[in-house]
Amino acid sequence: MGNQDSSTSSQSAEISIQTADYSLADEVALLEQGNLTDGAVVTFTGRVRNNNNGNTVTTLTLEHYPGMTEKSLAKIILQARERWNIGRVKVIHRVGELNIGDQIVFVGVTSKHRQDAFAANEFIMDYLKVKAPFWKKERIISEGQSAESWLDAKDSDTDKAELWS
Amino acid sequence: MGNQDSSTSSQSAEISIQTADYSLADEVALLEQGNLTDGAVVTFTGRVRNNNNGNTVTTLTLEHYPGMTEKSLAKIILQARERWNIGRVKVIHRVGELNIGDQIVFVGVTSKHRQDAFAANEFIMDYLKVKAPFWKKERIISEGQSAESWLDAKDSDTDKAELWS
Amino acid sequence: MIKIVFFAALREQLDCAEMSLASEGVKNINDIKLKLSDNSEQWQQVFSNASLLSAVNHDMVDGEHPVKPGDEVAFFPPVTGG
Amino acid sequence: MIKIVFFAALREQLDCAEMSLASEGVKNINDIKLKLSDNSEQWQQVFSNASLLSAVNHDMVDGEHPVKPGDEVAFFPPVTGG
Repeated sequence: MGNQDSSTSSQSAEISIQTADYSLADEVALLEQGNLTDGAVVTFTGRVRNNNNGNTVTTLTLEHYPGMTEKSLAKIILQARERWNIGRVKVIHRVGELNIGDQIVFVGVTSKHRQDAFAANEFIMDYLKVKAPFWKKERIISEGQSAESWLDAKDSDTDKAELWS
Repeated sequence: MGNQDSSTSSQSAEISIQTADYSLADEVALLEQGNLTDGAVVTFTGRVRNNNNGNTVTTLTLEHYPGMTEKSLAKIILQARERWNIGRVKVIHRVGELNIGDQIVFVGVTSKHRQDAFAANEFIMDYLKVKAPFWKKERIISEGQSAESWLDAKDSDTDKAELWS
Repeated sequence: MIKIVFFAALREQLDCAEMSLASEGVKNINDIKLKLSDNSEQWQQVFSNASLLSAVNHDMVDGEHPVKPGDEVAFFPPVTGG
Repeated sequence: MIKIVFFAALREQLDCAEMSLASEGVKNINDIKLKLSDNSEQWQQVFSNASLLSAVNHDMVDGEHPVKPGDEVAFFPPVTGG
């Protein structure tokens, strides 16, 4: 089961909820630094799109539930480690007000084998989408009017997460 | 079906076979630049591991078949575009002599939907592994002796690629 | 006492981020929902929404989950992060 | 004439990277393999390896694939990139 070798960073460093932006290059460098056993690195980056359901998005505000957010993500990462042989993991999720094109979420996974890195990364994203307490509020321009609204959860996300169980 | 919107870079720029190293950050920046419709970016990085089949690896030399390499990768990317709704794609494969920890291969895929970006990226890697004419020669230290040998192809790679058909 | 917190659209609909509830007669999440529904028609409407999620001490739970004094209970809409 | 190229372990085993072959009597990849096997015992051994891959004009093909004058034919071991 989960092979936590000596190069595995501690769980506390695996998760960061932050308002600040992050550097993809720095995060990947940290995943790779001194880690010469894992040949595969898979990253996922989620960014603010300029449209959603046909509306023009101007800004996105992310709210979360401090404490539960970290706990739920730690649990998801642990589940991934139980399923796949992965090395290092990093999850960053930004909160607060974000603009079009901004990075929202980063998931990085290293492994000896690419299949494990791909699967664990997608699993973490799929579970994050339905289990981690984040909520998005969009400011959109609809029929010439600016309006704010909370995003609705997608059934497709629930369905996708269930495929892993 | 493959949705090649206006943000899609031309095919010629999608593939690079090179001896030089590359910058992950620069490659991702190019995938994202002016691309505000694709919220998902998945990257795969393959690096030289310090061991293989229990032997200590010192260097890796990559040979390829110029011309066929580019043609086969273009075909693989096209197949990915036919299966998934993806935006921009970039595949970089290094050739020549590489050291432990060096980047060997980069695959970056953007999409409106993360599932498409994950699937297309993994598909491209799986097909690259069995269809693109690259060959690895390892210099290993085995029982105190330095020796060079060509890597054997793995049945597991053939099996994995066949799962997509 | 039980600490109760609300998030996102729910917090806005109730105009309440955090409150305390006496723990007498409250055995599980469903008991809290019933009790809070008495507040007003608005609250009743919110808590009759079947998609509402709940957590106890930072773990997602269902309506039957027990609640004891000192617990932190959260109610929120389906999550939309990532 | 047909241009023939060899790669990786195959190139080293044959000590040959590129050669030309008269196209007379050569209809497909298998014909080339048979012809080249006549070179020596070493060549015969190499071309009897079932895992050997072949390409015509940069496309992977099987033994039945036709070959015509001017084609570039390649032989190589299973690929190991990525």
